Amino acid sequence: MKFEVAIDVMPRREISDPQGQTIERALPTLGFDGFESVRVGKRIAVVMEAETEAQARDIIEQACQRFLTNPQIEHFSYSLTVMQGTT
Amino acid sequence: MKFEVAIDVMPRREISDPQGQTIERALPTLGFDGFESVRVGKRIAVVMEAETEAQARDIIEQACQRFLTNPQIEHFSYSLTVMQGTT
Amino acid sequence: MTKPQVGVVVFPGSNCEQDVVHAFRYLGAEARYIWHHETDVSGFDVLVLPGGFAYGDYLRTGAIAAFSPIMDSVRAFAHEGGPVIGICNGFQILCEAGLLPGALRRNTGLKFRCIPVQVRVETTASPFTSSAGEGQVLEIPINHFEGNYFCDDETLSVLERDNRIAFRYCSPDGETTAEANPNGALANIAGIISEAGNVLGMMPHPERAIDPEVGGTDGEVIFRSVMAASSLVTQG
Amino acid sequence: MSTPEDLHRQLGLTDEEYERIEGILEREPNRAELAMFSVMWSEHCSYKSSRIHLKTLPSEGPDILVGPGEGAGIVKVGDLAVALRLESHNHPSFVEPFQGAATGIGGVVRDVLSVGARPIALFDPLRFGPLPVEGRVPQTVGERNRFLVEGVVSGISSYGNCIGVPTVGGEVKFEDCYSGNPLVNVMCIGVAPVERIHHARADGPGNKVLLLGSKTGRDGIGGVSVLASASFGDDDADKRPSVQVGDPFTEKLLIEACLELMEAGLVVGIQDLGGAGLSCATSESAANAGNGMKVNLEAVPRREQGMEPFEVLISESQERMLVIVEEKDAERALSICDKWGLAASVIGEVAAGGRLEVTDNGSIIADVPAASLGDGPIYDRPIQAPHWIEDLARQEVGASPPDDLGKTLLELLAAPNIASKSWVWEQFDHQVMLGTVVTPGHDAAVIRLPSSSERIAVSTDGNGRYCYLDPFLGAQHAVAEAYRNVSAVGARPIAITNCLNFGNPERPEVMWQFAESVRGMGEACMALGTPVTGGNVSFYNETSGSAIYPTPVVGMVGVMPRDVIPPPIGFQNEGDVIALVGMTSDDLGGGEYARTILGKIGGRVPRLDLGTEATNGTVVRRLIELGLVSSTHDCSEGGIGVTVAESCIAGGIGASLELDDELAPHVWLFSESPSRYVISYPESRSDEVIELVAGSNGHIARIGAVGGNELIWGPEIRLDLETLTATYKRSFAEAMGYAR
Ligand SMILES: Nc1ncnc2c1ncn2[C@@H]1O[C@H](COP(=O)(O)OP(=O)(O)O)[C@@H](O)[C@H]1O
Ligand SMILES: [Mg+2]
Repeated sequence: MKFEVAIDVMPRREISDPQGQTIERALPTLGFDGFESVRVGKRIAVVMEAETEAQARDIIEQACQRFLTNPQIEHFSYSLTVMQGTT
Repeated sequence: MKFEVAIDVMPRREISDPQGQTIERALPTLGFDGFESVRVGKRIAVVMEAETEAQARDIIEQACQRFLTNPQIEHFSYSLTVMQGTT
Repeated sequence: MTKPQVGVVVFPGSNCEQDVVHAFRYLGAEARYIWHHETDVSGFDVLVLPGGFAYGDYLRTGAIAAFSPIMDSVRAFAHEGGPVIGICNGFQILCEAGLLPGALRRNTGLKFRCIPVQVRVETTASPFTSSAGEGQVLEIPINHFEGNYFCDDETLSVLERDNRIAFRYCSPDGETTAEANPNGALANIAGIISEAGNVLGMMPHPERAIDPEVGGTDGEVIFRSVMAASSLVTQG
Repeated sequence: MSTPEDLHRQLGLTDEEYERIEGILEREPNRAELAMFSVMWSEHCSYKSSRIHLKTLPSEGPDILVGPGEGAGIVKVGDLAVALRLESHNHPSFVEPFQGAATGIGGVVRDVLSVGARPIALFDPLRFGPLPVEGRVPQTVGERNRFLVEGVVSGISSYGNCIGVPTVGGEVKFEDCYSGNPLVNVMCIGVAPVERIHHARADGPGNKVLLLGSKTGRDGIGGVSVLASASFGDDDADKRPSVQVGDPFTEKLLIEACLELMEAGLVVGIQDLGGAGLSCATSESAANAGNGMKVNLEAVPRREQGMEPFEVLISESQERMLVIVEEKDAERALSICDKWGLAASVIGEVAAGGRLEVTDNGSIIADVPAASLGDGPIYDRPIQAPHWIEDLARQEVGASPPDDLGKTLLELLAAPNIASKSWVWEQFDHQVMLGTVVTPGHDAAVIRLPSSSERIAVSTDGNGRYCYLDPFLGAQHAVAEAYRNVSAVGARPIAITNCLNFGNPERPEVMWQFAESVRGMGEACMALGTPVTGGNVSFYNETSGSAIYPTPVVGMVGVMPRDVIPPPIGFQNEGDVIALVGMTSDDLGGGEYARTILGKIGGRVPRLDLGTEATNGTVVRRLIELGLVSSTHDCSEGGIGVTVAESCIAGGIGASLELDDELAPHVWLFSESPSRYVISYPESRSDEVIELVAGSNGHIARIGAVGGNELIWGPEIRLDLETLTATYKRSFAEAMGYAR
């Protein structure tokens, strides 16, 4: 089966996010109001092949924990969808 | 009203994504199989205040088009949710 | 002859402004800093947006700086034909501000690179290269993480048709090979010129190749060209 | 749940230390005070185990303006003050290599800024466990080491490049012992007009205390989190980040804002916020001026809500500085910060009477004598020579020659310890500020100073393997090698700073290594006329009970007039004479040949005669001053073989070496006898050169001639330049997984 996975990697809340803070400060000076907080992370879009959804989830979680993110400073979440016509 | 907005900024499809390719190549050497394609973009998580949802969408779209993304190389999508207890 | 007056724009996070000022003064021009909050650029013959990390390069290189108050004045100055040079981060800012087409993306090697490279002068019909020879190979250092020039096919063909590619990365004997391309830039592009011909953006740092004590002198020809062009304007 | 009685122990304070605190306060300390004392009296902040040894280092001399004790040491160069500081960021870099190394740069830059100097150059002496190519450690360990190298180099690149301070030198060395404990040392050099040196002094009661830079978060307070868990429950502990994220953009603004404040004459005193954060900066600056300070914590801008007062007090959030200004100047100071887009606020004022009084919205959080926090305990810890020292020294290394000398030389040139580190320094902006006269890849970096007729030359050196075998001699070698590197570009060495990386000082063998190293370093500095302007001690570098090699790292500064031209390390002209200044003996012990080719760590560390070192250095500097030489290169790791090969590669020209009939070929080629330089000069200059060297009691011998496109030595070595160059220049990138 083929899956499309969207992984979101965000800086942990208690870790400072200088990039987000700088964008936050810039927005009002560009005329964009109302922004209270901005945090910047990564989005990783993956297409993968696995036997089952459970297996796909397992691989993604392991890859995130061991390679794609640094749990010391980031946390991740992901959503997974079966690609049509591939079952 | 307060909104939580998650903006996804991805490199445009026709443009090569060396970072994604590098991860794609590294995954099997680390024992992660089945990955067909990996693309890396940004996720921007925003908390904002606006009168209405329509206004919030308007601000986000403008901010994305004019500032948060560069349409020559990136495209964006976003999802918006009303934060509880703020109406 | 009065000395050409060079204005060097300083954004928060710029870090090559002193080097650019040094280089122009070394070549006999007057050079002064312009803080990005200022808006008055009268009296300057040339404006330079120097290298560095304006606003930390956060979000995208040049993205926040492109909105600085000074940029409207830079735009107006360029509109009236004044020569503008963006070096490295300055090039990125000019692209983000729409003064030059295209964008600079992360180097394909995914590494920051600080090395000398060769570039070939592709046109001498510009105020920035008039003193150089067509096809002349210059050795100038690069120093960037995002120097991978990109534009769409249509823009590329316009740039080529109108002779607006100023420099291409090349081998020491002038071949524009893939190995000579340090960052994956489209068509080995190292620098481009605006439609009106008076705005130059380039990734290599000519100011680092002017004072013989700390590098070669191959960058001189670019600054000398623009100084000559501006004194023509001044004497007008 | 801990009881209040053993809270101090969990905070790392001994019962005696706790009693002493009670004595000072004449009561029990409250939680915030306990937090402050525990951090300030930690090894890291108080130097309690090292102080009695460090005292013995020579720290005075005609060129020294400010010795140990300030944010950075300062030497006088012409009309300018040159500040130097070397620091470690070892543990954070092991946990998160990119951010650890990045914030290490940030910290050392603020140290230099705090004495009023503009940071102008960075160096990064690094030590890692072996890369996978060496096959010395299990594959997974090798890969982890490679990951660390990659991350540390990117972190330095990202931070240093962004703040616009060139990284112009450093080292990358590999030994098995650093696998569990890499060393990330970073050095910063700064420059200021002599009359504008600043001090960490809170003078003038009534003066305002400004905090500028980033907002304060719960950074770096992991060690005292027991305080919170004792009072608020354990789940709070994960709110404390164990890794700090650097913000080079704010650092750049901080540099410019502080320099503008100083230039405007608004700064009475200034101090960076490093270890122990506000606790340290406020108490130390107050105590240095014999004053006290009133601090209002509610005025400290915070990154997070709900921070406890003690957390604000000891937070080690990055990119912050404390500045003391007169009341009348406070507005102007704030507006300068505002211009640079930096958050700044008045958080208190200098007070007479010597007490540090901290309040939060009116309630008293801490009230202690300011001086007592910096006046921690001092220990004379037991020392004992390790039993294995003698066994290691007796090891036989290199009695029999290798089969193929040419192949051996290539193997050495490809070894990660020796191969060119261009893969590393090409990721560093080493040119910004247009001051880098001699770039990375040479013996020492040479930097020109703004509007000065002098230049400085700087090198960082250290040899952990030598120190493991003989800490006294090994530390002397570190000083001597730095002396040689600085001399090889024509500069007169004037001072050092250091970073002393060791294991657990509570272990007598480690303490012995430390004491011996300090003694060796002190004697060497005395003999070579390079006093110690300060330093940094990093203890507890061990994982699961096994310590790193004792690794003192030296950063040396030398001066040279602007009109002296540093010779290249590469051979220049066909036909030039190649000569060796200094003598070669059988010194394979502890060397790169023994380690890399024979796989042995052992033998006797080369003997070192400091008098000869000084003589040869002086001679080489004289040769350079007179313009007699075409090239100079110091001869160290890998011996004459490697040194001559490097000179061929750098110059793009071959050489033929003459045979030596006294030493076995491999000994002559790879011995690491100290105090040597490989130089080249035109035949026509021969008499002058020899006369000068001989007249100074130096030793010089012709060893070959420059020319051709091969490196030739007798019938045994014939290597073409292309092979040499490719091996030397590509091996490191390849070992890092980048085949180019
Ligand atoms: N981490 C690094 N950062 C910058 N430059 C480095 C680094 N490592 C090595 N270099 C450069 O390579 C040169 C050679 O390094 P090394 O072999 O340690 O020198 P030496 O043996 O002369 O002390 C150094 O002088 C330095 O300029
Ligand atoms: Mg050397």
